[in-house]
Amino acid sequence: MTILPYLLAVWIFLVGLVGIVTSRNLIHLTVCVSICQSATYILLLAIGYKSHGTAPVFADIPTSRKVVDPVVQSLTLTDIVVAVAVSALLLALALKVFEAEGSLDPAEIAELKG
Amino acid sequence: MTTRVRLAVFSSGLVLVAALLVDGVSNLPPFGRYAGPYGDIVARLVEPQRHMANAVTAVVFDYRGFDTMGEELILFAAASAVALLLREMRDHDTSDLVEGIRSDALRGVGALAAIVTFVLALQVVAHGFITPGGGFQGGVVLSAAFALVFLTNEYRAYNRLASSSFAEPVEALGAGGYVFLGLLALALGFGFLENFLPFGVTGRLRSGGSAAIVNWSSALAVSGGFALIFSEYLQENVAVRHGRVGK
Amino acid sequence: MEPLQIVAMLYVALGALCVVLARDVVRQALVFSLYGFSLVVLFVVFQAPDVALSALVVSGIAYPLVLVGAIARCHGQRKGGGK
Amino acid sequence: MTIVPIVVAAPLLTAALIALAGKWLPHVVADAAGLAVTGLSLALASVLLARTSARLITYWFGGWRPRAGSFPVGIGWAVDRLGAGFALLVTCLLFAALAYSWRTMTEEHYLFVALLIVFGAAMAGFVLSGDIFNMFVFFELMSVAAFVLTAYQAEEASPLQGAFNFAVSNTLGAFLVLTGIALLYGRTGRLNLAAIGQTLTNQGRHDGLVAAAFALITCGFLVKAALVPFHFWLADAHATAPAPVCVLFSGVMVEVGIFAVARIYWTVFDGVLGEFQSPIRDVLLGVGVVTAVLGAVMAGAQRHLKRLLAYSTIAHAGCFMIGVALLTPDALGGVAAYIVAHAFAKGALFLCGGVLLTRFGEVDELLLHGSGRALPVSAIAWFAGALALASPPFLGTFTGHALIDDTASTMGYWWVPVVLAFATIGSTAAIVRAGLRVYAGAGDPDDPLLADEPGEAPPPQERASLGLMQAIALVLALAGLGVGAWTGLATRAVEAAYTFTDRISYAAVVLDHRALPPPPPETWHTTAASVAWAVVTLVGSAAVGAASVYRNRFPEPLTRALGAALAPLHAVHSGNIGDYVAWLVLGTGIVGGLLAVSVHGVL
Repeated sequence: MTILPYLLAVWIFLVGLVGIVTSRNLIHLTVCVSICQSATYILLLAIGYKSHGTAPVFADIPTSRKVVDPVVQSLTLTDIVVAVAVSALLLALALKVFEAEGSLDPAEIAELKG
Repeated sequence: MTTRVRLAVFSSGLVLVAALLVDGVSNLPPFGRYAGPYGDIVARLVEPQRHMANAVTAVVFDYRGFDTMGEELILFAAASAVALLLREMRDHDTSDLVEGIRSDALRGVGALAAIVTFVLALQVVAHGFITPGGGFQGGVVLSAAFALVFLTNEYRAYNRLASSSFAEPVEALGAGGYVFLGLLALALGFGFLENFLPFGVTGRLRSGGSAAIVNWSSALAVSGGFALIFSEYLQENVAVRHGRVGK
Repeated sequence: MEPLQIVAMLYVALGALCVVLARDVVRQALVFSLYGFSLVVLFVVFQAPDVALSALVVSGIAYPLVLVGAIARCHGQRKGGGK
Repeated sequence: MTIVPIVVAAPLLTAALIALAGKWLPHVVADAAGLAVTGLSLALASVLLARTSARLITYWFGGWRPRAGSFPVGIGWAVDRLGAGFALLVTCLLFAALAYSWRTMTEEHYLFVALLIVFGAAMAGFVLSGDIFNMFVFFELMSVAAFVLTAYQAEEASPLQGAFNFAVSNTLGAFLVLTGIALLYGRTGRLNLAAIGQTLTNQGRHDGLVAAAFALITCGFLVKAALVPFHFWLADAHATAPAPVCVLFSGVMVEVGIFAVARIYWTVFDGVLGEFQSPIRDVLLGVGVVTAVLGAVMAGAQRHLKRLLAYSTIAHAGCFMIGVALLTPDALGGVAAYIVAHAFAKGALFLCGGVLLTRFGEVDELLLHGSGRALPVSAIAWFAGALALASPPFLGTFTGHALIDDTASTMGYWWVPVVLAFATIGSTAAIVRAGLRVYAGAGDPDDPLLADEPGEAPPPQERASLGLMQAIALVLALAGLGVGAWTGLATRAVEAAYTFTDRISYAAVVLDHRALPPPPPETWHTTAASVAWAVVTLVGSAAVGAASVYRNRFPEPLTRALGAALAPLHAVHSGNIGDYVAWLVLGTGIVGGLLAVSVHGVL
C-alpha cells in the first residue's frame, strides 16, 4: 500500500510503452510518448510527498508548518515544459513524414524504405 | 521484422523492465515519508533567505534558476524547430489568406475573452512568488489569449498579432533575456543568475528581487514560444485549405 | 494515504490505458485531455498546486491546440487531395 | 572562476539574438556571429583546459556556493580536465561545421545557425555539469536541437522517418535517465553528483533501488551512445541529417553518451557499487563487444556513404565502451585520446560525403563509381581520414587503441585487442573500399553484398564554396592523424582520467573546497604488442578494403553465404519505430536485469 503511487508511475510508463510499440499512427504514437513522460511527473511528486504536509506555499501558513518537498515540484515543472516542447516537435516531424510519404503508419513508411 | 517477432521481443523486454522498475521503487521510502534533506532545507531557508512565499517558484527562478534557463532554451529550440520544419513545407507566405468568423457578436465576445485571458495571465505571472503560478503557467495562458484572437476573429488580425513575425522575436527576446540576466549578474560582480536586487517583503507583489525579472522574462519566452508553435500549426492548416503546401 | 488520493490515482491509471487504447487520433486527443485533467486532480491532492496549474494550462490549452492542428493538417490534406 | 558559465551562456545568448534579428539581417551576419561566438567559446574552453591541469574548477550558479561541508542548495559545475577537453573538442567541431555551412543560401538559414550553436552549447554544458538534474536539462536541450537539425533540409526525401525514430528513441532514453534520477533523489535527497555519491557510499545499501537507478541511467545514456541494441536510430538519423550536422553527431554527440556513463559511474556509483566492479565490467564489456562487431559487419554492407560512416561510428562507439568498461583510469585515458582522433577523422569523412552530395547530388558508392576523380583534395582527405581510423603505428587512433589494448591485456582480457582489431579492420575496410570505388574508380561498380536499393537523393546544389568545404575536410583529416602522433596527448589524457575517476577527491573539492591531490605522474610507453596490433589493423584494413571492391568476383557460394548471414541483420534494421522501441525495451531489460542481478543477486 505504501508504494502504490510508485507502482502507478511504473504502470503508466509500461502502458505508454505498449502504446508506442503497437501504434499504427505517428500522432497516436506521440501522445503515447507523452503518457510515458507523465509517469515521471507522478514518480517525482510521489517521492517528495509527506503525509499531512501542505503545499510549500507560505502565503497563508506559518513557515514552521510541515510542507511537501518543493524541489521535486520544481523538477516536475521543468519536466512538463520539456514534455510539451518535445511533443510539439515530434508532431511537426510526424507532419513532415506525412508530407514526404503520404502516410502516418510507421509500418507502411518503413516498407517504402525497403 | 514481422509483428509477431516484434511483440515477442517487446513482451520479454517489458517483463524484465517491469521487474527492474518494481524492484527499484519498492525500495523507496514509503509514500508520504519523504526523508529529505534537499526539500526540507529549501523550505526552511526560503523565507528568511529570499523573502519569497512560494517555495516552488523560489526553487524554479532562484535556487535552481539555471535549470529553468535550460528549460526556456529547450522551448526556444523546439518552437524554432517547429517554425523551421513547417515553413519548409509551405511554398508561399500565407499572410495574405483571410479566414475566420464573420459574426460581429462572436467577434465581440472573442475580443472580450481575449482581454480577460490576457489580464488573468498577467495576474498569474505577477503573483508567482506569492501564490501558485509564475512565468510558465502565465505564459501559456498569455499565448492562449493570442489563440483566442485567432479563433474568434479573422486570420489576418491574428496574423498581425501572433504570426511568426511577432511571436518569434518575443520568444527569442524572452529566452535571450533570461541568459542576458545571468550574464548581467556576472558583469555586476555577482554569480551567474544570482539574485542581486533587494528581496522586498514576503507576500508583496514586489518581492523576489531580480528573480522577479527572470520570472517575467520566462513568461515572455513561454508566451512567445507557444504563440509561435500555435501560429505555425494554424498557418499550416490555412495553407492546406488553400492548397498552398508541397513543393 | 487519503481516500481522495486513491480515487485520483485510479482515475489516472485507467485514463492512461484509455488514451493508449483509443486508436482513432481524434478520439484519442479528447481522451488525452481528460487524462490531463485527472492528472491535475492528482497533483492537487499531492499538494502540488504549481504543478497542477501547469498541467491545467498544458492539457487545457497547449496540447489540444497543437494536437488538433496536427490532426487537422493531415485530415485536410487527405480530403483535399493535396498530395 | 567567472569564465566557466560564459563558455555556454555566450553562445546561447548569441543564438537567441540571431533568432531575434536574423530575419532582417543578411545571412552573412548570422554566419559571422555564429563563427565569432564559437571562436570565443573555443578560446575560453582552451583556457579552462589549461587551468585544469592541476585542479578541479567548481562554479556555483546563482551565487549558491555552499560553505565547506554544508548542503549544496544550488546547481554546481565541476570542470575537470576531461570535461574541459571534451568541451574544447565540441567547440572545434562546431567551428568546422559552421565554417562548412558558411553562406548556405536558404530562407531560414539563420534559424539553422542558431540551433547549431544551441546544440554545441548544450553538449558543452552537459559535460561540464556537476548536478544530475542539470545534466538532464542539457541532455534534453541537446536532443531537441539535434532532432530538428536532422530533419531540416533533409538530404534525402526518404526516409524522413529517420528523424522521427531518432527523436522517439532518444526521448525514451531521457525518460529512463530521469526515472533513475528520481530513484536516486528518493534515496539520497540530493542532486549534486558528489553529494549523491558520498551519501550512497555512506549508506552502503546496494539494493534493488541502487541497481535499478544505475541500470536505468546507464541504459538511457547508452541510447545516446548508440550501443547495441539501442543503436537503431543512429544510421537513420545520419542518413537524413546534413553533412556538417553528422560531423557533430558522430564526432561528439554519440561520445557524450559514453562520457555520461563514465561520469555517472565514477562520481555516483563507484563508491556504493565498488565491490561489484567485476560483474559490472563484464556486462558493459559485453555490450561494447557486440556493438563493435555488429557495427563493423554492417558497415561492410552499406553502399550509402553516410550510412556506411554511421555504422563505422557504431563500431567505434563499441570500442569506446570497451575502454570505459575496463573501469580503470588508463583505459579511460585511452578512450579520451581515441575519441579526439576519431572525431576529427570521422568529421573529415562526413564532410567529404557532403562535398560529393553537393557536387553530384548523390552519396551512393556504386553510382558514384569513379566520379570522385574530379575532387582530388576530397580524395586525399578521405584516405587520410581512413588512415587515421585504421590505427596505424603512431598516428590517428593509435594511442587510444594502444592504451586500451595494453590495459586489457594486463588485466587478463587478452581478447580485447582482437575485438578492437576486428572492429577497426571491418569498419575501416568499408571506408577504404568506398574510397577506392568513388575516388579511384577501382574495382567493379557492382557488389553482391551491398543492399540493393539506393536512397533517393536531391539534385546537386550550386555552391561557390566547394573549395572551402574540401579544405575544411582536409584540415580535419590531418588533425585526426596528427593528434595520434602527439604522444603527450595520451599521457595527459591518462592523468586527466586519474582525476576523473577519483571519486573521493572529486567530492572533497566540490563539497569541502579542498585542493585536488596531484595525479600520479604518467609516462606513456608504447609496447611492442600495441605496435604489432597497429600494423595488423593497418595492413588488414588496406587489404580487406582493396579486396572488397572485387566482391562480385568472389566465388558465388561464398557471397551467397555471406548474403544469407547478413539478411537477418538487414531485416532487424527495419526503419520501423515500433521495432526500435521493442529492442530498446529488451535491451534495457537485459542490461538492467544483468546489472541488477550482479549487484544484489536474483530477485
